Amino acid sequence: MSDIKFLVAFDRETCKGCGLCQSVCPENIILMDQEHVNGRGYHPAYIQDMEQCIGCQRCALICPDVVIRIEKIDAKEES
Amino acid sequence: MSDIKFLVAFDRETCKGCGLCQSVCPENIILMDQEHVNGRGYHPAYIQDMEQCIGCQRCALICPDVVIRIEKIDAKEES
Amino acid sequence: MAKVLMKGNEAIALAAIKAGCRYYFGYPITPQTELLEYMASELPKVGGVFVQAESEVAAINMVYGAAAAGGRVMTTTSSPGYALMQEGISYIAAAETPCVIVNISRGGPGLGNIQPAQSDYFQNTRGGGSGDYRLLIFAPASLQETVDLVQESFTLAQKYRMVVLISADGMLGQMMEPVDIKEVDSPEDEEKQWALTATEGKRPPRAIYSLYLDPVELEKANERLQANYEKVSKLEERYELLQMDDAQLVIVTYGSVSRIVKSAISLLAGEGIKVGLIRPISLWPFPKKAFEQIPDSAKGLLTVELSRGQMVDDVRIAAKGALPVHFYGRCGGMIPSPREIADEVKRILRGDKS
Amino acid sequence: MAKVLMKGNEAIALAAIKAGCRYYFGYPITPQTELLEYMASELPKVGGVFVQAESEVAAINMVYGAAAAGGRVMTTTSSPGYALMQEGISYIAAAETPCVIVNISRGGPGLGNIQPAQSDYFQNTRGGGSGDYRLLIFAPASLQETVDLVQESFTLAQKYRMVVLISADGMLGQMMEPVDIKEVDSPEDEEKQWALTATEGKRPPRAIYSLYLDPVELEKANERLQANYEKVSKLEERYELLQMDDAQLVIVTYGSVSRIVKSAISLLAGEGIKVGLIRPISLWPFPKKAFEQIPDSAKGLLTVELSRGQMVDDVRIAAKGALPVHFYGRCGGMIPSPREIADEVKRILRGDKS
Amino acid sequence: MKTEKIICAGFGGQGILSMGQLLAYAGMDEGKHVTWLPSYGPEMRGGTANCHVILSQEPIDSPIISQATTVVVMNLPSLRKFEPYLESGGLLLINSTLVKEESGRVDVRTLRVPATQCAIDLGRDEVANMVMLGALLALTDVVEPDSVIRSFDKAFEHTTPELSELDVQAMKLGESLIK
Amino acid sequence: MKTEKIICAGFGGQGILSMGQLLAYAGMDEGKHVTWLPSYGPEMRGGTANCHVILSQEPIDSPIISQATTVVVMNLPSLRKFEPYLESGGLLLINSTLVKEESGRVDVRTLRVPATQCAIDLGRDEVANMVMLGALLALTDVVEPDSVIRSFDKAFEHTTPELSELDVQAMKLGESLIK
Amino acid sequence: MTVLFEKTSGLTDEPTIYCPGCSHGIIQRLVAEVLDELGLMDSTIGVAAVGCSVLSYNYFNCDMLGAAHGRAPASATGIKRVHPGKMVFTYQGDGDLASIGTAEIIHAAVRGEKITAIFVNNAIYGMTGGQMAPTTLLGQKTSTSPDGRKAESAGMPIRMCEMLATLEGAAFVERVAVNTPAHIRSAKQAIRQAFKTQQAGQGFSIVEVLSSCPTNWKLTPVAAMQWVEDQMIPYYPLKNFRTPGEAR
Amino acid sequence: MTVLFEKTSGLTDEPTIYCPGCSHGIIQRLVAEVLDELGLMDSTIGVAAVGCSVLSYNYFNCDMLGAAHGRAPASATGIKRVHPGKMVFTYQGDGDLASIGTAEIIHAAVRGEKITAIFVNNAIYGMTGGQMAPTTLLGQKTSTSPDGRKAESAGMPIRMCEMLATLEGAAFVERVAVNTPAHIRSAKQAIRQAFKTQQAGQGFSIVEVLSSCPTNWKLTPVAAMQWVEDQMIPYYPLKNFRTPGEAR
Ligand SMILES: Cc1ncc(C[n+]2csc(CCOP(=O)(O)OP(=O)(O)O)c2C)c(N)n1
Ligand SMILES: Cc1ncc(C[n+]2csc(CCOP(=O)(O)OP(=O)(O)O)c2C)c(N)n1
Ligand code: SF4
Ligand code: SF4
Ligand code: SF4
Ligand code: SF4
Ligand code: SF4
Ligand code: SF4
Ligand SMILES: [Mg+2]
Ligand SMILES: [Mg+2]
Repeated sequence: MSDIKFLVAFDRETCKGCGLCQSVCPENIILMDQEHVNGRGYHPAYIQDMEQCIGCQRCALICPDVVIRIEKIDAKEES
Repeated sequence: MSDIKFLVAFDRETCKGCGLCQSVCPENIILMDQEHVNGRGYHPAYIQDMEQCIGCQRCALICPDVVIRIEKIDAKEES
Repeated sequence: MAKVLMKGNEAIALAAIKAGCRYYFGYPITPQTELLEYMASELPKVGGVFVQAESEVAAINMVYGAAAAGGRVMTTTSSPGYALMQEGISYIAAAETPCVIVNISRGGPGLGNIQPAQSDYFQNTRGGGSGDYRLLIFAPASLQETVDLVQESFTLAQKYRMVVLISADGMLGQMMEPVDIKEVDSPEDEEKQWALTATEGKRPPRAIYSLYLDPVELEKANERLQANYEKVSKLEERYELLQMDDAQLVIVTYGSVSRIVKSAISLLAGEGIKVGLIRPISLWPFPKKAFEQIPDSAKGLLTVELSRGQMVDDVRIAAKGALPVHFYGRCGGMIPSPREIADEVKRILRGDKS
Repeated sequence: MAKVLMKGNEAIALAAIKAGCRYYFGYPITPQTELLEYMASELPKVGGVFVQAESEVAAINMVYGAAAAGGRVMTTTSSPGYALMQEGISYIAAAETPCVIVNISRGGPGLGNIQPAQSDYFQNTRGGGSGDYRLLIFAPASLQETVDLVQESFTLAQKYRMVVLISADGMLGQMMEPVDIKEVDSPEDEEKQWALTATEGKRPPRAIYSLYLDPVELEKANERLQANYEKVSKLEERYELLQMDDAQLVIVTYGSVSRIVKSAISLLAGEGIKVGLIRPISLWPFPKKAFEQIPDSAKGLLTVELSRGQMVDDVRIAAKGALPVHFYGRCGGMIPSPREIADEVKRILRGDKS
Repeated sequence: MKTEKIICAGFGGQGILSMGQLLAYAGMDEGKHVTWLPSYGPEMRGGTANCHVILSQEPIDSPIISQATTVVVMNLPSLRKFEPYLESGGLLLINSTLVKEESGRVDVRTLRVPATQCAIDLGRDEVANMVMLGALLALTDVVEPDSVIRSFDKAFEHTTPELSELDVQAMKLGESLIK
Repeated sequence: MKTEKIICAGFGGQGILSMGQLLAYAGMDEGKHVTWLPSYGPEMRGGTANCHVILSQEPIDSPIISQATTVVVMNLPSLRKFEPYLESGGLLLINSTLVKEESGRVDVRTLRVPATQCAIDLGRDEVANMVMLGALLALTDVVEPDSVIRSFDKAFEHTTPELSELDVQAMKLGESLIK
Repeated sequence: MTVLFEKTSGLTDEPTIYCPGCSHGIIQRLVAEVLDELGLMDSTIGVAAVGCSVLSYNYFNCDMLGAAHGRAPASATGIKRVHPGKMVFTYQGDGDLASIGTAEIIHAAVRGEKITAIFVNNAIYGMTGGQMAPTTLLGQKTSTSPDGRKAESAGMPIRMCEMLATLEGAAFVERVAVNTPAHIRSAKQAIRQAFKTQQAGQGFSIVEVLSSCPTNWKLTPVAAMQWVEDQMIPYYPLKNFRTPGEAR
Repeated sequence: MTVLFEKTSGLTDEPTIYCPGCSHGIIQRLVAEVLDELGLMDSTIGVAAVGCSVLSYNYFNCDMLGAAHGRAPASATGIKRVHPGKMVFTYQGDGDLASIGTAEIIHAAVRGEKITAIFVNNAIYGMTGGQMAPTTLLGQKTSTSPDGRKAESAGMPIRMCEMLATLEGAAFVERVAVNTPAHIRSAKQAIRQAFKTQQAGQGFSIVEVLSSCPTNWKLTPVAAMQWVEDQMIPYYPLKNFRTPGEAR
C-alpha cells in the first residue's frame, strides 16, 4: 500500500496558475503544469509527490480561487 | 475735569442688543436701552457710568457685531 | 379625517405616513425642511425609521438599500440636493426598486435662493443621471391634490417598480391650506418576490444590481425598462382642462403657478376674453392626449412657468407644430401676478409678440 | 505637427495641454481613464497641475475653484461620474466661470457597463442641476474633430464665460485614429477682470457666488445668463450636412454612431436609395438651421442614436411637426451595423413602420 | 363677506407669521376657505418676515396677494415694501412705536397703533403682534375675536397658560385702542 | 489594396491589443487610413480581449467591423464569438495550441497556427501574438513586415532590446510556418 | 488719546445677517483681525461655505468664493493650486464640514493641502433652522431629534479634530471656543498659528471653534455662551492636537 | 477519509473575474467561510461595491445588492434599518471606501450602524486599471502617479482604521493581511469577531484587509504577497484598534 496520508486535489479548470500554493508549500511539492494550458488559458497547479504532503493546508488557505480540496486518508486500524 | 479714562463707544444702529457685552463687563456698567428700539428692532447697549470703565476690552472682544470702539484718554502730563 | 389646516411640507409627510411609508432618509434643505422635521418627530411614533443622512448622496443611496430590502421608503429634498441625488436615482431606476421622492424646488441655478421656482423641470423630467430611464412624475397644484398624489405614489411605485417623483415648489411646501388626508388601507404588501430579505434557507439568493457587462444583457435590461415605461405612459397621463370651448388661446401651465394662471383666466373672462387651460398633472408621461382637445378657435398656446421656458419643449412636441407656442415666465422666486399674465395674453392676441 | 496615431482619450488630453490647459482635476472611470492618466503624466512636465480628486463631486468643485481663480481648467469623466457633477456644474454655470468638461459616455442606467452609448444626451443637454442654465455642447464624430473642438472649447469657454462640454462616448475615447494636434497660440489671457487673484491692495475685493436671496436679484442674474445664451445660440450652431439634394429620407444622428450611419448611407446609395444626413455637431445650441435645408423630396426624418431616443425630442422640436420623425437606436453598448440601419431606412420608405 | 387678502409684515421675531396663522385658523374655524403663505428662510433673521393670508367664501386660486385688502406693518422696511400692495380704499395698520414715518398712500384708510409700546407696557415685546391683531379685528369683520382665541392652541403649539393669558390681554388692549 | 478589416481576439494578456496596434501603426507608416478599436475594461481580465483594425486607402467611416476580411483567434471563446463576423472567402487564423476545435465555417480560408506552442518553445508564452502576426503577414499583403518592425517602439512603449529581439524572432517563426 | 479697540479693516461695513449674540460674528472678526495683523488680507482668497455664514463673502475684505454646500475645501484646493503663493481659507459650519463635506475636508487634510479651514462648530444646522448635526450632543434637542439625540439611532457626536489629527497631512489642528473673553484671546492665537502654518507651507491647518446658536438652541445669547462652557467643552475639549514640528 | 478543506457552501460555483493570484479571492472566501461557520449565511444580506469585486453578488451565496461607487455603507444602512435582525455587510475596495465613499463609511461608523464593512486595501484602483488610491504608498508608481506618489502634491497615504478608531460608534476595528497562511488565519478570526460584534448589536465593525493587486502592481502573484509584507505592513500595521468592551 502507498504511503499517501493526504489527498490534495486541484480543480484544473478553475486554477489560474498563480503559483501562490506553490510558494507556501513547506514540502515544495506543488508545481505548475507548464505543458498544459487549461480552457481559461492558465497552466494549472499539480502535486508531484503526494506522499510527501503533510496536510498542513497552507496551499488551500492561500488559494484565491478555491481550487484545492484536501482529504486525510484515515490510518488503518492497527490492532 | 472728569475721571473718565476710557471711552467706550457703541454704534447704536448696528447693535443687536444681545447683551453679551453686558454679561462680561467686570464693572457691570453696561446696560441695554429698554426705552429705545433701533432701526433694526433691537434695544441697543449703552454705558451707564463711563468713569468706572477699566478699559479691559472684554466687551469689545465678545461683541459679535463689532459695535464697540474703545479709546484710552491719555493721562495729562503731570510735571 | 376632517379637513385640517396644514403646511404643505407637513401635510406631505403625514400623507406619506398614512400611506404606509415607514422608512425615511433625508437631509435638511430649505424650503423642504419641515417635511424632514415632521418625519423625525412622527415616524418613530408609528414604529417607522427616520435617519438624517450625512448628505443627499447618502440619503438617496440609503433609499436604494431600503427599497431593495422591500421597505416603503421616501426621501425629500430641494433643487441642489436633488441634483446630488441623480446618480443614485439612476441606480434605483435601473434596479427597478420602488420609492417616492419629493422635490420642493427653489430658485437656481447654483445656490440661487429659497423662493418658489420651477426651474427643475429639466432635472425632474430628463434626469441628470445617465441612461435611458424615466420617473413617473406628478406636479400637483393644491395641497389636497398633493397629499392625494403622494399617497397614490406609493401604490404606483410598487405597481410599476419605479421611482415616483412629486414635483412641487416652495410655495406648495410652505403654504397652509385645509386638507383632508385619508387613512389609506395599506394591507401588508404581498411578499415582494424580488426584495432582499435574506434567504432564511427557503429560497435561492437574490441579487439586485444594475451592472450588465455584456451589452446584449444591458440592452435587454433596457428593453424591459422601456416596456414598462410604455405601459406607464399609456396608463398614467393626467391633466386638468378648463374652459376649452371657444378658447381663443390655451395656456399650458402646471403646479403652483397654475393657480395664478387660473386667477388670470377669470380676470380675462371678466373682460370677455376666453382663455382655456391645460394643466399637466403628470409631467412624465407628459399628457399628450390633452392637446388633442385644443379647440379650433385657439390661435395659439401660451406656456407659463416659473422658469425660463423648460416645459416649452414638451409643449412644442405635444402640439406637433400645429399652433404657435408662446412663453411667459418669471424666475428666481419672482411670481407673476394674474394681471401680468392677463396682459401677456392680450399682447399675444393683439399679435404684438409671436 | 504631423499626424500621429493616438487613442482618443490621450489625444483629447494632449489637445487640451496644447490649448493651454494647465489645471486638471479628475477621478478615474472607464472608458475615460486614459485621459486622466495622460494628464497625470504630461501636465507636470509643462508646469501644470494634476490633482486626482477624491470623487467626481470634489473634482467639479475643484474645477469651480480653479476656474474662479482664473485658471484654464478641465475635468473629464464618464456617465455616472458626470451625474455626480451636476450640482457643481449648476454652480459653475451660475457663477459664469469658464471651464471645459469632457464626458466619455458609457452604457446605463445605473452602473450599466463601460461600452459606448449615447444615453447621456438628456443629462448632457438638459442638465441634472437645478436652474435655467445651459452648457455649450459639442459632439464630435472623429478624433480630428474631437481634438479641434477641445482646443476651441477653451477659447469659447473664456469668451462666453460658460461651461463647454465635449460629449463623446467610449468608442471615441478608446479608438485610435491619426490626428493632427495643433499648437494653439494661447497668448497670456488678458487679465480676467472677474477672477479671484487676491487684491494685492490694487483693487477692491471681488466675490464670485450664485446666491441671490432677493428674487429680484436672482431673476436679474438669470436674465444676464439668458442674454448670453441667446447670443451663443445665435453664433454657435454647428452641423454637418450630407447628400441633402433629392434625399428621400434624412437621417439625423451625431457623434460616434454617425460614422456607422455614413456607411449605411453609402450602402443605400449603392442600392439607389438617396438618404441625406444632418449631423448636429453642437447639441446645444441644437442646430435648428440645419432643418431648414431639408429638401422637399424628403418623406421623413430618422433619428439614429445609441440610446432609446433622447435626441428625438430636439429633432421633433426642430422639425416643427413638418415631417414624421422616426427613430432607430440600440443601447447598452450594442452598436448597430450599417446593414441594420439601411434595412430600417428601407422599412420606413416602404411604409412598414411609421 | 368679501374676500379678505391680508399681508402682515415686520421684523423676524415679531410674531408676524403667527399673527397670520391665527387669522387663517380662525377663518377655517368659521368655515371659510383660507390660505396662508409665509416668507421663509434666512431672511427671517435680521431681515423682514411677512405672510399672505386669504379668507374667502369661494375656493382660492392663488395664495399670493398682489392686491391686498389689508396691510399690517410692524416696522419701516415693511411699510415701504408693502404699502404699494394695498388696494385703493384698503386698510393700512402701522405699528407707530417703531414707524415714525407716514405712509405715502392717501387713497387708503391708515391707522397708527402703538403696538410695541403697548407690548413693552405689558412687559413682553413679543406680544406686539397680538395688540395689532386686536386692532385689526376691531376695525374689520374678517373673523370673530372668539374664533381667534379658539385657535390659540393650534397656532402656538407649545404655549403656556400664562403666555396665552398675556396674548388675550394684548389682543383686548389692541381692540380697546380702536373702540 | 482593398480595405482590410481585421478582428483579433483572445484571452486578456495574450497581447491581442498590441497585435492590432502594430498593424495600425504599420498601416499608417505606409500612408494608409487606419483605425483601431479595442474592447476594454474588466472583461480584459479573465474574459476575452479583442480589437478591430481597419486599413484602407479611403477615409474610414465606422471603426467597428461588422464584416471582417480577416479574423485572428487565440482561444476557443474567441473563435465561437468572432467566426460569424468573417466575410465569405475571408481569412481565419486559429491558434491551434489552445483551440483543438474546428471552425464551423466552410466558406472561408482557415489556417491553424500552433502559436502558443511556438511561443512556449521560444521561452515566453507572451510572444504567441507575434507568431500569429508573422503568419498573418506571410499570408496577406495587409502591411509589410518591415513597417511592423519599424512600429515596435510605438506599440510597445517600454520594451527592452532583448524583448524586441524575441518579438522579431517570434514573428519570423510565424512567417516561416507559412512559407 | 489711543485707540484700544476698533473695527478691523479686514471686515467690510456690511451689517451681518447673524442673529443677536451669535458667535459667528466673533469668529469672523478674529479671522479678519489675524489676516489684517499679519498683513495678509491683500493676498488672501477666502471661500464661504453654505450655512449661516453663507454671505461672508460680503463681510471679509478680500476676494471670496461662494462654494457649494460642503465643498469649500475642494474649491479652496482649486484656488490654491492656481495661486500657490496666496493665502486661502475656508469658513465652514459643522453641517457643512462634518456632514455633507466630510470627504472633502478629510482629503484636503490627506493631501496636506496648504489651506486653512475655520470650522464653526455650533452643534446644529443653524441656517436651515436647527436640525441635528453630526456634532449635536447626546440628548440635545433639535428639530430632527425632538426627544434629544439618541446614540442608538444617530450615534455619538463626531469629534473632527481628533479624527483629522490622525492624518499626516494635517499640520495644525486645534479646538478653541469664543464663549468668554479669555477663550476668544486663545482662539485668536490659534487662528494666527493656523495661517502661519499655511504661510510656511507646512500643510493643512484647521481651527475648530465652538460657537453658539442662541436662536436654534432656544437660549438667550448669554445662556448660550454658558451652554458652550457647560455642555460643549466637556465633550469637545479645547486643545491643540497638532502643531508643525512637534512630535505626534 | 476526512475532508480537511473544501469549498465553503457560502460561495457559489461562479468562477471569479479576478486576475490570477489576486487576494480578493482569499478575502471573499474567508467572509463566506465565517458566515457559513457561524450559521449566518441564510440571514445575511451583502452589499457589493464598485471595484474588482463588483460582481461579488454572483459569488456570495446570500442576498446581495450592487451599490453605487462608494455608497455601499449608505445602502447597507437602508437595508439594516429595514431588517434590523439580519446580518448586513459591505465588501469595498480602497478607492471605494477611502476615496469617493469617505463620508459614507465615516458616518456609518458615527451612527454606530450595526453593519460590518470588509475593506479590501490593495493600495490602488484595481478595476479601472491601476490609478493612485488614497492608500497608495509613498513612492508607489501607479498610472496617475507615474513617478511614484509624492507627499508634496498627493499627501501621505490614509490610514482608515486609525481614523475610524477615533469614532465612538466604531465598535470593532482591526487591520489584517492575507499574504501568508498565518496572516490568513488571523484575518479569518478578525472577520469572525466583526460579524459577532454586529450580531451582538454592539455597533459598527470594520476589518481592513491588506490585499494584493499583482496586475496593477506589475508583480507576480508571489512577489505581490511579498510586497504586502515588505511595503504595506510596515506602513499599515496589523493590529486590533477597537474591540467591544475594551477601554479605549
Ligand atoms: C446640497 C445642499 N444641501 C442642503 C442645503 C441646505 N443647507 C444650507 S446651509 C445648511 C447647513 C447649515 O449648517 P452648518 O453648516 O452647521 O452652518 P450654520 O448655519 O450652523 O453655521 C444646509 C443643510 C444646501 N444649500 N445644499
Ligand atoms: C461614480 C463612479 N466613479 C467612478 C467609477 C469607476 N470605478 C469603478 S471601480 C473604481 C475603483 C476601484 O478601486 P477600488 O475601490 O480600490 O477597488 P479594487 O478594484 O482595487 O478592488 C472606480 C473609480 C464608477 N463606477 N462610478
Ligand atoms: S497541504 Fe501543505 S504540504 Fe500538502 S500540498 Fe498543501 S501546502 Fe503542501
Ligand atoms: S493557488 Fe490556486 S489558483 Fe493559484 S496556482 Fe495554486 S491552485 Fe491554482
Ligand atoms: S472695557 Fe471692560 S470695563 Fe469697560 S465697559 Fe468694556 S468690559 Fe466694561
Ligand atoms: S455685544 Fe455688541 S451687539 Fe451685543 S449688546 Fe453688546 S454692543 Fe450690542
Ligand atoms: S441661526 Fe444660529 S448660527 Fe445662524 S445666525 Fe442665528 S444664532 Fe447664528
Ligand atoms: S486588477 Fe488587481 S485587484 Fe483587480 S482582480 Fe486584478 S489583481 Fe485583483
Ligand atoms: Mg452649524
Ligand atoms: Mg483597490
